[in-house]
Order: sequence, then C-alpha cells, then structure tokens
Amino acid sequence: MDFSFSEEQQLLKDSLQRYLEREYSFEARRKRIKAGTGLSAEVWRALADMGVLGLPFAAEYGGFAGSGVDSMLVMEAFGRSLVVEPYLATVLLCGGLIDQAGSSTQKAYWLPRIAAGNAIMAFAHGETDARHDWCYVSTRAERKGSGFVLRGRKAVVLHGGQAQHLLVSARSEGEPSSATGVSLFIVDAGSAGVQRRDYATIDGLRAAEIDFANVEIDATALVGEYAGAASTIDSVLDRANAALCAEALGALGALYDLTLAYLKTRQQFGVPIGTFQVLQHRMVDVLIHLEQARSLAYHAAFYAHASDTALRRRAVSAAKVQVGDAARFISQQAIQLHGGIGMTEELSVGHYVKRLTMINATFGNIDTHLERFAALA
Amino acid sequence: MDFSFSEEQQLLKDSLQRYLEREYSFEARRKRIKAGTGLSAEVWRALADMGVLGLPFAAEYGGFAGSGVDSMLVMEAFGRSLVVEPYLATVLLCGGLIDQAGSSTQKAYWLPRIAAGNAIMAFAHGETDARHDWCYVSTRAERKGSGFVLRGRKAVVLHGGQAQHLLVSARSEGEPSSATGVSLFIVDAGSAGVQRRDYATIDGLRAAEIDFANVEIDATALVGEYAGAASTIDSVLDRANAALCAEALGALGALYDLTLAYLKTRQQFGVPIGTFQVLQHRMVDVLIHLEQARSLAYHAAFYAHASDTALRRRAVSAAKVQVGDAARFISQQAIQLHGGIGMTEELSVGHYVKRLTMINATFGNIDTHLERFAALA
Amino acid sequence: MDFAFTLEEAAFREEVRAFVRSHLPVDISRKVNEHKHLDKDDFVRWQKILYRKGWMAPGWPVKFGGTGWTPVQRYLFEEECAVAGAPSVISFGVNMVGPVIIAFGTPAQQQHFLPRILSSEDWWCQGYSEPGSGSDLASLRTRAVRDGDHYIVNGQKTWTTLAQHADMIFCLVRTSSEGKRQEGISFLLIDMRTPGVSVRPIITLDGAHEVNEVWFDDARVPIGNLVGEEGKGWTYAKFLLSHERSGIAQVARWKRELAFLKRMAGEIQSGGKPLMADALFSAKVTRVEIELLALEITDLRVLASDREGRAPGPEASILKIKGTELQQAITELMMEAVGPYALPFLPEALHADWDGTPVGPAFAAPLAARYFNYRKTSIYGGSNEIQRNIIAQRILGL
Amino acid sequence: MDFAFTLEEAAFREEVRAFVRSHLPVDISRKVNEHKHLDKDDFVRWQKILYRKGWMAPGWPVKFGGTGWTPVQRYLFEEECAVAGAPSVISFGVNMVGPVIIAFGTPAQQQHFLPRILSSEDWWCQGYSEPGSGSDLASLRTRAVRDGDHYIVNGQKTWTTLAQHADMIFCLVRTSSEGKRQEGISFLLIDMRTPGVSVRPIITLDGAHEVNEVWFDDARVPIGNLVGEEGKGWTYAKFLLSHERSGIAQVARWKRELAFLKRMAGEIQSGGKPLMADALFSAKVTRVEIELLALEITDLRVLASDREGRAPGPEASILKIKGTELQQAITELMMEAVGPYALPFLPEALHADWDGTPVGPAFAAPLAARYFNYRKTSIYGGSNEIQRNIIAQRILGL
Repeated sequence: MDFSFSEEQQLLKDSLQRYLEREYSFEARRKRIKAGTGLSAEVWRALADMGVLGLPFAAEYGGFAGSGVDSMLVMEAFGRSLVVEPYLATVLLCGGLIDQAGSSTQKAYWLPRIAAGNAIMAFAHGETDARHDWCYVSTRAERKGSGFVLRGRKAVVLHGGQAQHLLVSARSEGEPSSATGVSLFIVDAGSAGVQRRDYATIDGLRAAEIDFANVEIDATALVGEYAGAASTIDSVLDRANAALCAEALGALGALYDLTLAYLKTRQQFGVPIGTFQVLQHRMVDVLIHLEQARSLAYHAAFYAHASDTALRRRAVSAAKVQVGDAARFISQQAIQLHGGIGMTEELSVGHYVKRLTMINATFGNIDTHLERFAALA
Repeated sequence: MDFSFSEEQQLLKDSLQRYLEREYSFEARRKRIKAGTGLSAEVWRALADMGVLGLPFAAEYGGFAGSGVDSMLVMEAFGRSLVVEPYLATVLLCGGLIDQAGSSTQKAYWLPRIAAGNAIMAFAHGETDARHDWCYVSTRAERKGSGFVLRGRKAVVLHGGQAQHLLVSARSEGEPSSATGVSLFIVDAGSAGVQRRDYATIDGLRAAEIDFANVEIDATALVGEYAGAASTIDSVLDRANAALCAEALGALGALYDLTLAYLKTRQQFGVPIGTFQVLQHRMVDVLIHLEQARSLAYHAAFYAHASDTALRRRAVSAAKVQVGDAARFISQQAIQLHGGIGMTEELSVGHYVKRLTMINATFGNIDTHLERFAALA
Repeated sequence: MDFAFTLEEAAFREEVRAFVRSHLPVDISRKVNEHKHLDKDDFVRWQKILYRKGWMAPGWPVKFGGTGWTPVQRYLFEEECAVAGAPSVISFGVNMVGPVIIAFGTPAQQQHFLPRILSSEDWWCQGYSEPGSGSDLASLRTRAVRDGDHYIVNGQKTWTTLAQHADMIFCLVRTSSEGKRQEGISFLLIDMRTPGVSVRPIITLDGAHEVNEVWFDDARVPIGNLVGEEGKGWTYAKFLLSHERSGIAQVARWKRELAFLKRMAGEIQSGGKPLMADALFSAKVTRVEIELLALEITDLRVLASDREGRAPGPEASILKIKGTELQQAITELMMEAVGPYALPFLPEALHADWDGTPVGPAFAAPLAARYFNYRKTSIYGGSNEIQRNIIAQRILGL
Repeated sequence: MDFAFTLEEAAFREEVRAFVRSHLPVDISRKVNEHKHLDKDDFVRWQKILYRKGWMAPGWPVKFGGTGWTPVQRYLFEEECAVAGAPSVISFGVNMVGPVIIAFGTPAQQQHFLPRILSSEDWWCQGYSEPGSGSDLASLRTRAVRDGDHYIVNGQKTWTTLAQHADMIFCLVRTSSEGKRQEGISFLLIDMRTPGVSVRPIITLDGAHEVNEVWFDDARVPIGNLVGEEGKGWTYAKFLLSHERSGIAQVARWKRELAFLKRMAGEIQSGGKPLMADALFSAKVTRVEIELLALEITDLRVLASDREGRAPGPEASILKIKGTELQQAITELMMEAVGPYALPFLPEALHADWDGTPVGPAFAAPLAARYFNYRKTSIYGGSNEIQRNIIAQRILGL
C-alpha cells in the first residue's frame, strides 16, 4: 500500500509540468485552437523528445513500458494545462490497440512512429446510434478477395480529421449491439471512399464524422483476430477512461485552486466572499468531491492495466462515476462561486468546465458506468 | 383557478383543529398509543359527531358528499396532530371501496355504520412479496357452492387487528402481478380460518399480518364485480395516497414551525443558531420543499376524485413523489437542525419524522410513483 | 379550491391562442423552437405585432397602454405565447424601466418614453452591475456629477445584456458619497448615443455575445433624465425588483422545452433502444417534470394571493430559485441526451439561414452551448445565494 | 504507487483473520451481523479476548500495552474484525481517555487506569456535552470547585453514550470563569459510583436506551483525578479529538453492511422480481458502493500520509462527514428495501434470545429503528456542520 510516486515518475511529472507552464499557457493554447489545425507540430515534437509519446510502449518500440500510473501523470498534467493535442487519440487509443492486438510486424512498424511523433492516428469507433454503448458497431466489414470492404459511418471521432491513419472497428456478423463479431482495421485516411468532415468541439479539440463508402483494404490492414476485437476494444477504452479521469483530475485541481483563490480575493460587502459560511461549506464540498475523485482516479490508473478484467472494469467504471459526479459539481460551483466573471470566454474557468463536461460525454457517461459497475458487482 | 377554501371547509378545518389541539395533545396521544388498543373510543365518537367519519359519503348514507379537498383538510389536521386512529383504514379505504364498488344494499348497510362510528374496518390487500406493487395479489378466491373460499396471507394491514370486518382482495385468475382477476370480499374478522397477528408500527399505529386458511364466505360477501376489482382498488388507493400526502403536509407544516422556532431560540456561541448563514439557507430549502409539496398535495386532493383516470393517477403519483422528497429532506433536516434533542422520544420532532418516513413506505414509495408517473406521461 | 380555469378565463385563453396562431411569424417560432439565434429584428417584429394588438404591456395601467388583465389572464397570455414558440418580450423596457417611469417619472418622461417602449422604438438595457459590484450592488461606483443642466457620468457597467442593440440604458449611478451607501444612488436614463458612452462585447464561455461592458467617459446626461429624486435610486431599484415577478419562473416556456426534451429522447437511439426507455434517464426527466408541475402551481398560488390583494413579497425569490434550478436541469438533460453529439461546436449551425448539413441530429447543435449559457441564470438578477438571504430574512425572519 | 498490500501486510492479515475466526464467539458475531441488541457482556467478552491476545490497544505505545503496529496493520486488523462481525471496541476507554492519560496523566494515573482499560475492568464514558453546550462546547457550565483534596462537582452532562454501563467518566468541567472561556476548563476523571453522581436514561426516537443524562450533585472527586494542569482541559480535549482518527470512517464495517444490503435486496421480491433487478434501486446501491470504495482509498491515503510523518490534521473531518453520510445512506436503503415491512415495530425481536416468529423477513425488524438511530451520526462527535467549519478554516484557510 503506497500512494507516493517513484523518483522517475516525479521527474516526468515535474518536467512535463514545467514544459507546459512555459509553452502551453492559456494564451498560447487559445492561439493554437484558433489555428484550427487540431495539433501543434512543435508541441508534438517536444512531447516526443520528452519520451511522452512512447511512454506506454516497450523499449524495443522506442518506449518506456510505462504503467497506468505513468499515463495518469501525463494526463493529469495535460488536464491542468487543458492540452488539446491528439495524445489520447494517437498514443493511448490507437497505440494501445496496436500494442495489445497488433502483430509483431504491425507493432514494429507503428509504435516507433507514434513514439517518435511521426504518426497521427485516430480511433474511428463511435457511431450515430451508439450514444454511450461502446459495443454498438453497425459499420460492416466484408471479405473481398484476400482483403476487406468497409461500409458505414463513424461519429465524433476524436482528431479524425487530423489523423493520417484510422483504426476502424467494423462488424462482420451479429446485431449492432452484439459484443462479438467486430474486427479492427488500419485504414489510410486518404483511401478511396473515405470521406471526413472535420469540426471543432466545444472544448477546443477537433473531431470528425467519417464515411466509409465501400473502402477496399487489403489483408494486412486487419489488427488482431478477425471478428475478435471486442476484448481489445474494451481494454483500451478502459485505459482511455482511466486516462480521461486523470485528465479530469488535473482540470479539477486547477478549478479548485482558482476558485479558492477567488474566494479569498473577491470582495463584496466589504469582506472577501470566502468569509460567508455558505460559500465556505460549498467549497468544503468541492474539496471532498475532489479528494474522493482523486482516490478513484488513482485506483483506476493503477488497475487500468490489470490482467483481472473484472477488477479493471470495476475500477475504471467506479472512477468514471465518481470523477464524473465531481466534475459536474465542481464545474457548476466554480462558475457559481466566480459569478459573472466565471461565465466569460477570457477566464480559464469556463474552459476547464467545458472540457470536464465533455469528458463526461466521452466513452460512457455517468449512468452508463454506474450500470456497468452494477452488472459486474 | 382558486386556491382558497370555502366557508364550510374553513369551518370544518377550524373546528377539527380546535378539537385536536384540546383533546389530542402530544401527551394524550402518547397515552393512547401506550394503551395499545389502536384506536380511542372517545375520539372516534367525537369524529363521528363532527361528521368527519361520514364526510366522503352521500347524504343518504349519513355523509356530506365531501370532495377530495375536504378529505385533505381532515388529513392535514390529523397529520399536524399525529392522529393514529383508523380513519384511513376505515373511512377512506374500506368506506371508499364500498362506496365505489358496493351494491346499494351494501352501501346502505355499511356506510351509515362507518359514518356513525359503529364499524371499524381494514383493507387487507398488501402481501409479503408485493413490496410496492399494488397489483400484486397472490391470495386466492375460489368458488365453492354459491360462495367462495379464501386462501392466502396479507401483510402489514393497517388496523387489521382492530377491525371487526376486513375488505380482502383475492385473485381467481392470473399471475400474482396481473392487473386483472382480483375480487373484493367483506369478511368478518372473527370468521373461522382468519388468524390475525396484531402489532405496533414504529410510527404509533397498529397493523397486522392476517392469514386466511380456507375461509368460507357466502355470495353476499362479494363487493363489486367478480374478478373485476382492479380499477376500484386503483382509484381508492389513489384517494388514499392523496390523503396520505395531505397528512404528510400537516406533519411537514408542524416540523417547519418547530424547526424555525428552534433556530430562533437555541443559542450557541452567544447567538441564536438561526443567525448562521448555512442554517438559514438550509431552512430556506426546507421552506421551498414545503411549498412545492403543498402545491402538489393540493393538486392531488383536487383531482383524486376526477373521472379522468390518467389525470388522477398523474396528479396522485406526482404528489407522492414531491411530498415524499420533501418528507425525506425536511425530516432529516429537522433532526439535524435540532441536534441531539431532535433524536429524543420526548420531543414531537422524532414522531413527525417517523410518521413521514412510514408514509413514504405505504402504498408505493417515491420510486414506484416516479415510474408510474413516467409510464402515464 | 378549484384548479380549473373559469369559463371566462378559458374563453380568454382561446382568444389569445387564436391571435398568436394567426399572427406569430412562422420563421420566428421555428427559430425559438429549434433553439436558433434570434436577431434584434425577430424580437422587434413580434413586439410590434403585440403593440398593434394592444398587448405589449399587460402589466401597465390601462391609461398608459396596459390591458387591464387579471394576473390569471396575464398568466394565460404568457402560457399561450410560450407554447406557440413566441420569443420572450425583452424585459428591460416594458417590464423593468417602464413601471419605474410610471410610478416615479415626471409626466414629461412618461409622455416621451412610454409610447416608445410600447412601439419598440427604444430598445432598453439595464445598467446596474459593475466589475466591483455584483451581489453587493450598493457598492457601485459609477459617478454622476451635476454640471448645470447635465450630469457628467463616468464609470463602467458590466454584464449589460443586449446593450449592443440598445437605444437607452437605465442606470444606477452614485450622485453622492455621503451618508449610507444606498442613499447616494440615483436612477438615471441615458441615451446610448450620448458621446462618451461606449459598448464593448463580453464573449461568454458558450461563444455567445449577449452581454457587454458599457463605459461612460464624461457622458453628459440632461437632468431631465433623472427619475424621481436624487439619492432615491435604491428605492426605485428595489421597487423594480419586487414589481416584476409575474412570469419570473417562466414555467410555460420550460414546459415547452421539457416536451421538446421528451420528444428528443424518444427519437434518440441509445445502443439499440430509445433513450426514454432507459430507466435512469427517464427517472431524471420525470423528476424534473414533477417539479415543474409543482412550480407551476406554486407560481399560480403566488398569483392568486396577489389577486387577493395580499402583498406579493419575497415568494418571488422562491420562484426564481426553483425556476432557474429547473431550467438548468432541463438544459443539462438535453445535453446529456445527445451523448457524444454534445461535443461538435458549429456556431454557424445556430443561425436559421445556415444551409449546411448538421453534425448528428439537427437538434443537437445548440445544446451544449445552451447548457453552459444557462449557468448564468443562478447568478444574474440576484444570485440564488442572495435570493436565499432574502427569503431567510423576509419570510423566515432569521 | 501500489494499491496492493505488501507480503508482510498480507501475512499479517492472515494472522488476524485466523485469530478472529477461531476466537470470536459465534453468538456475538451473529448478533452483530443480524443487527441484534448487544449487551454489555457481549462487548466485554470480546474485549477480554483481544486483551488476552495483547490486541486491545493497537494505538497505544508498546510500553503501555500497545502493539507497535503500523497504521496499515491497524487498518487491516480493523477490517478483519469488521468483516468477521466482531463488535466495535468501545472507544471511550481505549481510544479516547487512554491516549490522554498516556500523554498528560501522572505515572500514578497511568499505572492505575491504563491496565484497567486494557482488561475491560473499567467501562468509560464521555462527559462533554451539556444541555446548553452542543456545538458550542466551550460554553459548558458543569463546575468543579476545589475543596481541600477534592473537587466538588455540580452540573449536568447529556448525550452520554452507554453511561448506564460505565464505571468511570472523563469530564470537561469548569474550574474557573475568568479569562477566555476555554481557559477555565479542566479535564477530570470521575468514578461513577461517587455519591452525588446519577444517571438518567434518554430514550431516543427509535425506542433505544443508548444515551443518558449524567447529573453531578456535590460529587466529591479526589484532586488526584485531575489530568494535567487545571485550566488546560480544552487543550487535552482537542488532542483527544485529533488523535483518534484511525477508523473514524469505519469503512470495513460499512462494506460488510453494504454486502448485507445487496444480499437482502437480492432476496426481496418486489412485485415479481428481485429488488436488485430494479434499475433505480440498483443505481442507488451502486452509487453508495462506489462512494464507499472511494472513501476506503481516501482513508488509506490519510493513513499513508500519517505513516510518512506528515501531520494528520483536519482530513479526519472529511472522513467523518463522508463516512456518516454513507452510513446514513446505507441504513436508509436497507429500510427502503423492505418496503412496508419497515412499519412493524417489535423491539423484542431485536434480542437474540427472542424466540418469536418475525413479522415479514427476519432481517426486517431492526431496519427502520436503525435508520432513525443513525441520524445521530451527523450530529455527534462534532456535527457535520462543525466539521465543515473546521475544514474551511484549517484546510481551506477561509
């Protein structure tokens, strides 16, 4: 039982934080978002140089065999600086899928490229009628010759417009909600029949709707077992959710600091508003939410890589519920306690709130994870 | 659109309140409960004399053709004085069932007796495995000769031990949860095969478990259509629930008064505790809960007798949810704001809390009514 | 006790319904129902229609152009307008400064300003809040110094809603720094075209331009624009706050929105079944629906006590708290309903004349922004914390 | 970071588990698991078993009879005891007055009282609250006036838990009314058999006799029973409060109770299906389960920071608030689970030796009373409002 970080972890955390404070200020971030490119080449390069892009992969692929806790440290720092780069999409989702299910050839090809910052990828999985059911895949994959044909549409694909390559989930058998029958394919985003609609998301990221109109791919595009990708997807989405909880933790910590500071400085009726008992107790509840969320975010990070899938799923879904509740409460209170100024575009408060709210809408909302946890209990 | 009471209603309300304040003090009530008889002959007599026991029935049966609002006024007064007499069981439930479904002979026989205070009755309907599903009846009724045989067990029958006659729901066809196939019978509580276990309830009332071991009754015992009692039961339980909401309103009003007064008098740190902003805002939330509950309790009382069943069901279930939420919040806060003293048997606070909590466990809890309302929407 | 409307009231409702049905422009109600952006012209067009019918100012005395309706009639009018998808009448003129001018203005002010409010010739905005004066309004610092026939106004107002459209602003300004803080405050009407008055937009977290800063730099305001007495502005401001309570909860409008939510959740597929079939989501919607029904009756009870001549009082604070809580809950459930389609942010899709293809279902585009926008409701008009203070003091006597 | 226990810790857990399994009397654990009434003898029997094993006072220094365990070992010990259904050790002696005597008592007091606490020869109770002094403890008025070698004590304590069983009471008493209120308070140990000490039961709304009034009428207490210095009682009381935090959240016990709730809700039929299959009920249980898991980790994190030598501080208040909220939620869900069977009130059914037939399922009898009883937890030991004040001041710096 130990809740401290190793020296290496502390070093990673500190250097990443220092870098982000220097290069990823609120103003710098705003400019990057305005550029509309969805990622910043110099930041991506720096993250590669720091070893962050290869962190989860084995040394032979240019990585550091990082644990779930290592990913947590990165994502928490990203959350605090509201980083909008495609780390989740490229490293954790696509890198994770290839790492878990890919052939040794695929791993040897893709992982070093991701680690070096030379591959931007996106996971085209969600669909219009899926909402939060992550088993739901209606996109079809049919064999054609030695290869496959993909047909369908993917929704709200994070960084789908920026990716050079897409990992696409598609079904060869079963109903759309069935857990089995799904395969994963790597598809060049420039392939004939791939049509992408890139757009901004309200929290400053980019996403895309992607149509696959009879896209022909060859046999080597298949990642993992044919019609057997369900458990890989479940595992990688669990890790992604643990990472999102860590990112949320970073944002929540920032909101806590900002709001507490505001209570101490903002004067009304001749005194700091933090002297009003109602606001004091509200802020105490913010703290309690934050500490409870931190406990389960740590827990999820630790067990995100566990081989015991029930343990992993429970830890992740518990965290998504607890962090999600904290995100709702703290976001709403951060704005309320700031008053009008908390509603403005120019303060960071609202941007943390937007990101936290969207994390709750990504890869299963609170209710979904509540029901998933209950089903595992 | 009018929320005032008529002169007659105001008179009824005032005279009943005056009577209860005089004769049904907290101390007097405690003694009556201790006696363990489940009802008090002199109170029952007085209520008959005031016309309260016949209030809902037509004039020809010794009543006053009272509306749902009239019943509300009675029950609100009862709630404020924590009356434990079998008014709900005898007048509203059994009287209501006979009034709605009985033959003219049955009405002419029973209703005047109830109105005059000469009949104590109980509605034996709930069952061990029903919980809050009020369609659930597994007690069986089978034809035997011109009469019937009853077999089964009824659970938590309010005033079942005090009643001379029982109205029993029993099924001749279908699964226990089926809405159809249920009949109503009047059974002499002294009949062979009826075995009753009378006990106290935690809120000062009495209830009973009742076994029916092949109880033989004749054809005249049937109330209403054979196997067709479902809509009558639904209607009477709706009226009973509207009445419970009114009773809750009386208790909530008392808790509000007691707690507000305590905030103004209890001194800590040299000032009344009502000067602390956190407790002020808590008390504001108590008020808001109370006003919102009052709105829907009125609404339910007004529509409890409506011929439009969807309107009636929606109004009643909405009230049971809103009043139930208010009962939870205000009960918990009344104790919390009183501190230790609110936990004691000798203060009325705890007794209001107990009654309110049990109202939430009677004839459908908050969740049941939430789902019922949703299904009607 | 009778929850039904009288025959007269029912007939009145039919009259309003028929009028609104035949006169409300379809392009406007479509924007309202689909949560699209409304231009200044949309508001003004509808207000002019009401003006021509004589229904622009139901709350005013008949002699100034009011309708003479009972509170219940006004309630029915608002309900019918809301159900039909009419835009809300912009409050600042007709519901806020209008009653103040009627109660405290000079005949000259009444003759000049009131007709222009009725005809929507003047668009008003409200100059109360300042950067240092939020909940503590009495600490405001914008100064008006007498100089002959004018006041010279200097200072800054903020959170000024729709000031970018405004012709006039009513302001609380400090005319004295002696005595109690409240006593140095005056109520001044200022033409937005006055040299020295400038407006700077504030963009809110949802990307909208709805509020503004208004700056006064030696703006010369004729003394004829002072309402009532110098130093009595605080009294007029309190009058204004307590006066306009009818419709504060906006129940009718939010019943329409709730119906929209339920339709939406019936259409949305959630992994193979309609979202409304999800027990947890349905329970949340149902609870809001029940609370809103309760609030409607609470609102009507306050109206009724009004009609009976009892003081309206601080019950308005209950309506404000509960109303905004429910508005926030409904906007949140709408956003939750569309799941990941809360993320796409296409501000252009909020304009009715946009002819692009929506991302996901067409109703999804405004919902997340709208959720964020509605966080303001528990802050503005006296934060919900201030409302609780008012109730604690004036109803509970604590 | 590592959520797993070390090999040594796992081995320790096994040792504790084996001991508890073989030594905890079955009749006692049955009472605990089934929420039956525990007699004084039940507590004492179990405490004497722990005493003989040397595990009665894990938190004490070894030289006074403590175990020398790490905080994690103490956590594991408590968890194993809780899972097995052992009764909680009564805190007043071993966890409350004991550490005060160890820190501030004279050698004579230590030699006399500590062994008697370890052996359960003395049952202690706590004399803090008074009718006029609840949250504002410093306003207490029970007086101790020096008279030769004795204090003459007069006054009244209230909410004294299990005083009916007690041999000794530790009291805060006023020895001076000069200076700051806190400075006139002393910490006094009083034999309950002293002439002039009387106990009157307080019956709580659940019908239980758990708390009492304790009256002092010219009770003569030897000055040797004063702990530390006269006038320093407030300091010792604060030491006591901040000292015993381990286990304040009682997570292990409430995990056992939650498991009981889930088993119960799996058995209970709700109109034709098991209650656990009800989506709304299941969601409520699940949320509590997740919160409890979070609290377990929060508790362990506080323990860990303890081990690293950082000040424990007011995090205990977080554990107290969240712990009691979850305890109250679980007792409420248990009551809710049994539906109408919450109503029957058969106090006799709470005694293990009652041989009657239960009304409804056997587990139902104690549940409503228990829900009411647990409302106390957010009031006692410093109400949750006071805890929030402490956090606001000492963690938030507000």
